[in-house]
Amino acid sequence: MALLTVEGLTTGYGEMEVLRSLSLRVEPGRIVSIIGPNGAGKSTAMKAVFGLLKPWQGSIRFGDREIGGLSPDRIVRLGMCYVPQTDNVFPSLTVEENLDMGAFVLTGSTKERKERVYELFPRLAERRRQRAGKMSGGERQMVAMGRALMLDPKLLLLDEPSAGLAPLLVDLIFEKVRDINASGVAVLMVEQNARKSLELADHAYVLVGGSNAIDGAGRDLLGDPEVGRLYLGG
Amino acid sequence: MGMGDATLAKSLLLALPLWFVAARALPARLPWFARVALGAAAGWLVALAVTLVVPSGQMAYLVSFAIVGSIYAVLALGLNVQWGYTGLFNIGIAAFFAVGAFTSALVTTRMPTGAAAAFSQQAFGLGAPFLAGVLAAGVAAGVLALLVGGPTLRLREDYLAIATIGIAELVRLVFQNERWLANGPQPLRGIPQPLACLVRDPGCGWLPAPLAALFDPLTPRDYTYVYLAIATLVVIVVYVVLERAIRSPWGRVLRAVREDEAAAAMVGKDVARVRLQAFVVGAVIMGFGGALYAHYMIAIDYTHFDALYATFLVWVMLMLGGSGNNRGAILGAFALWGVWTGAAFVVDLARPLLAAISSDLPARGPYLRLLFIALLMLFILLYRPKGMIGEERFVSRDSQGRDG
Amino acid sequence: MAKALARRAHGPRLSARLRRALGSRTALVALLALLLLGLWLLAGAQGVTGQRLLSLAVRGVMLGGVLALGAVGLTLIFGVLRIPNFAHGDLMTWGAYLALFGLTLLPAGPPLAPFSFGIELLVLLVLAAPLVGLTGYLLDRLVFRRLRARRVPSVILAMAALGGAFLLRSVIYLGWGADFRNFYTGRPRPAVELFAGIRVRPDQLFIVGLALLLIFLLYLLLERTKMGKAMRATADNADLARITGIDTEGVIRWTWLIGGGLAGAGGIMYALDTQLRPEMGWWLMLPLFASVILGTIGNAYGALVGAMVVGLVWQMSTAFLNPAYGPGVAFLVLILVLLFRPEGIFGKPGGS
Amino acid sequence: MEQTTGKLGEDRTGSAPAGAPPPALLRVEGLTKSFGGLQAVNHCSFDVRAGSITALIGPNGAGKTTVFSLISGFLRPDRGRVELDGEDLTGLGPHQVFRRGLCRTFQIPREHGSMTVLENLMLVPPEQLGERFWNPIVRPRAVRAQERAIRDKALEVLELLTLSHLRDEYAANLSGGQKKLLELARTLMADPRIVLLDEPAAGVNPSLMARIREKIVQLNAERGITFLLIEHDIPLVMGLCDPVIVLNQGTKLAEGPPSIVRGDPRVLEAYLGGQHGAVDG
Repeated sequence: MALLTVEGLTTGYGEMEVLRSLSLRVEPGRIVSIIGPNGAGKSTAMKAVFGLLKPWQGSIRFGDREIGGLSPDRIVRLGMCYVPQTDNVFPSLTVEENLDMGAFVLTGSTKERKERVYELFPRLAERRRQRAGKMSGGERQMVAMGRALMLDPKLLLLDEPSAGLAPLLVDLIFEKVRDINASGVAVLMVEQNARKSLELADHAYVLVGGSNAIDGAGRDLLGDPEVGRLYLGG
Repeated sequence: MGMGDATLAKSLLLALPLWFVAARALPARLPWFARVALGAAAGWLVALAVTLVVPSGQMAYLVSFAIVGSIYAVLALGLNVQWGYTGLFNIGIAAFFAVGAFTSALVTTRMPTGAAAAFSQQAFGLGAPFLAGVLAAGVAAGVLALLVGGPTLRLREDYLAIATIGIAELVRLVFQNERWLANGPQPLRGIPQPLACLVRDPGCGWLPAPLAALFDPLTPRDYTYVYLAIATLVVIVVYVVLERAIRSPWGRVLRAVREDEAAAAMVGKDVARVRLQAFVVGAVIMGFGGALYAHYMIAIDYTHFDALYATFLVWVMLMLGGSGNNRGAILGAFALWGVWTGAAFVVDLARPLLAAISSDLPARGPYLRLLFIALLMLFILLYRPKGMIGEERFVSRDSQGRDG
Repeated sequence: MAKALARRAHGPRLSARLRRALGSRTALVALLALLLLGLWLLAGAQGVTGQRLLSLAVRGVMLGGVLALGAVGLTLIFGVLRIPNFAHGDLMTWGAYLALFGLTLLPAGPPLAPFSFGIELLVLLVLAAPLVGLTGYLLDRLVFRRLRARRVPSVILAMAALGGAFLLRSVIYLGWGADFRNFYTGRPRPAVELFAGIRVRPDQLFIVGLALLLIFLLYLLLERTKMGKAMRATADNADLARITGIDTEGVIRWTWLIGGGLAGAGGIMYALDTQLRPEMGWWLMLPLFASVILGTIGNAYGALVGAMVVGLVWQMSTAFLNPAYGPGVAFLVLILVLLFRPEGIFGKPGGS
Repeated sequence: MEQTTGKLGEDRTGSAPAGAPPPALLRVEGLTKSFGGLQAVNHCSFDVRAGSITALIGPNGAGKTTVFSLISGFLRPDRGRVELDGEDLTGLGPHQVFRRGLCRTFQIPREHGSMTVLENLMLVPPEQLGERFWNPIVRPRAVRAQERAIRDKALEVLELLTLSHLRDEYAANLSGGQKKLLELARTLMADPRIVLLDEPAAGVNPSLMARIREKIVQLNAERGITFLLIEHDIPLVMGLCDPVIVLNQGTKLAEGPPSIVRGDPRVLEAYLGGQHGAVDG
């Protein structure tokens, strides 16, 4: 059974409709990528899945539970975590405290989970006492991802994890996404870096104008000239 | 001198505000001169009826009620420019009110001489006429607003609130402690009453004989009628000027800045300057209110300008009437002042009940009013943020496309 | 050389650079130091002895301690809940009067020499401070929460706080009248020599000690407990806190309980050092906000530093100025900060 | 390169020989801005030719809107310089930039919803007599005369943009596309030299889009207004703009006529994600 099933989702801001009848699926343990030209509604789709926008129409199911209209803090408890594109760390908290916040809903010791995150991101282990606000963009992204992993989510939502990063760091971040996935977490990500994310994704959706244009295995889409055409508009 | 003669003079003095209200209330399709004439007639008839019917003791009470109501209306109109039209959170109204009052007092009184000089000190006393005092009050309050608004209006909005609390406190401290300035903790006395000659015996020399004869029956006890006419005239002038300004491009810019600062900047408006202008205009009006207060009280001291009476009540008045609406500001001022004074009667009636609860309570009964007003303010915020008549939606005067 | 010139041509305008330089943290700290030095020199020029100035400085630290109790709570509520809490001063007053009320119920014990108060005041401190916190939380439940749900701008919250302030004050007027009162009437409060001829009352030492203790406890709470970290996280970024799954309701509750509780304790201490008046807290509001803005909104340690600076400037100014102007001097500090560095000592330039 | 700015640049604008390429009206040099560790704009330099309709395109997060905000004074650059017709605009506030003839619009229209369409336009002209508090009272006639003149101009602009039927409608009640037109209309009230449009086509239906496009061409041809526009609708950009400037990672990646830019492999690479593409080919 699919982990996440979105069917016929329509939503937007105020009166402006951004998503039109969007449908997508994420199977357990897979990496799914959403790509598409600017303004296609990629980030909006992510926000709607995570309950930051109320769906106007359509359904969002997590496992067998309908989550359309649930608030983000409820969704977090069901095992879905979200890493926003910007402002995704608590700058005045240390790395370690940022991770603690990720585990806020848990009671009891979180030491083991923290160690697992540090294992995944050794760089954070070195800087665990440093304030997140003083870190570079790439390190912040790792802090944010690490914090989301503290809950052992079944599904991790990443909104443009590579945005604004230097090329070397982009590679590093994508490597981390692969590692996270290898530990059994399904990933749904929105990326502007289509090529990189297609290399990584098991399955990808190309969004144009708020609806699905094409989808397929990441590798297949990589060679598909249609994708480039959708970006630069014929 | 018979009673009837005084009635005529009193009713004429009362007719002024009623005339204005009646002329405004008449349908707009009547030509303006008809409205003025009909309004004058209606206003005077009502005034005459009231003076004849209401016993003079109660009448005196009503008149002084209306004077204070008018002073509060001026303050509320000033606050409406700042908050209602521009969104500036000024919780130091007391500062501009006090500066206005003391400035007008200093400008119009004379330096104490002889024995009085030993008890009463003041920095200067120009003995200037009332109008000069009012103007000076406005200027002084405006300059103060410039000094406070300059550094704070470009910052986030709550900083202005903090700075205005600060200036209100500083102004109070200065008038409390600086004896040389305005007699310090002791009241500054002898503030002249404008047009007092109307009720005094030799009469006003400059008045034409028939008019002088008309006012002749008035005694010094009737002075409040004269002052009510002056106070309501100030309210009317401020109201008319503000209505005109608010419907002009000035008001348009104010509304634009309040609604969306970035969009106003996008079309080239200097947001900080517009705000400062509105803040100063509001403060000038509050200064006028202060002058009006000083000449009514005759003696003033720093305790008159505390945050409760001079700031908090004004806020509740504007919110009750409806911010962003000049008529609402005036209505709110009179309504709340009515509630405030009316509550005194209720508290009086409840005295035995209060005494039954605690022997201290009857003496503190008046504070029940404060409790009530504070609850009223929270109630308005939570359940009726638009106040009694709400914000007025209008377009500036020449912005209607139809007749273009 | 040519390159350097060209670079200069590319740089921001002189006025902008000047503003940036004046707005730096160093400049603000230097400015405050200059202000203190200026006060010192001015006092010296008026023939005030060094000993008296030192003694004023010690008193300034004590006043700073009381202010810090209020300012720390105010900055937490400001930072975490975005409420410019104009009722904070009155919450301090409320604490003092609650303690006064308790004194009429509890049997008065002998003074704990050398202090002027008995054990009962300490008991009341422990009882009244949380009650003040609860009052704040109640106000939040009844008023602020509904306004938040309507997503009103922060000025409306400020206005509601103003209403809350007058509500509290009316209750105090009704309960105790407008007169000045003391916790203990007629008890001698002799001063003792601290060092080098500097004399203070033991009560004042107690106040500083308690303030430091409470702030240390707050430090432990903010740095060591999960709820404390969650409060800091919410102050950093409330939206992110929500989507991370932080219990925002709990954060709100604890912020009020702690902020209000500290205010209550501060009010009791202030009343112990001076007197009880229904307006006492209202007049403290300006120094409190000056401390908070100087120390950067939302930064509890900044508020402590700010309160100390304000307390020092306030006391030092009394060397040559009518002591009544203390709060007015706080206004001067506030205006200086707003003019040169509105984000405060610990803030990031450009951040609100 | 760096040394050629100061005097030399001015000379160039002052005495351009006939036949030479038209001078740059807007010049952006080394613009840099970062937000909390994130470099939004990074040593970005480009020129906008007087009389051109220039497009600024690039993938999401390339820094286009930030560049607009830096040029129009809504943000202060960390470094760099903006010049309009040789005059330094760096560090000026938005209203000062506006008065020098540079207007911008926002991606999401920022109309004044509680004012009518006509009022929205009448708000725009700078230095209005009636904007000073005392003038409506002291000089009512002069104010009214000026108001009428401004209203006539506003009605003319509305006519031009075929919005006349909406003049007394509250701006909040307009459709998304109409709001975009209103934004354009507002800039026209100021007789701008250059207009910066942030995504004029976003959220606009095709027929209205055709009209906006037609108006841009017309204003450019008839009134000589220079346009710089951010747009995601690539076909629109290709048909309307010349040259096209491509931004990526906060800096200029490519510039040229649309057909050439479109064929540039680096551009496709930027859109599809390979910042490497630009570096290692």
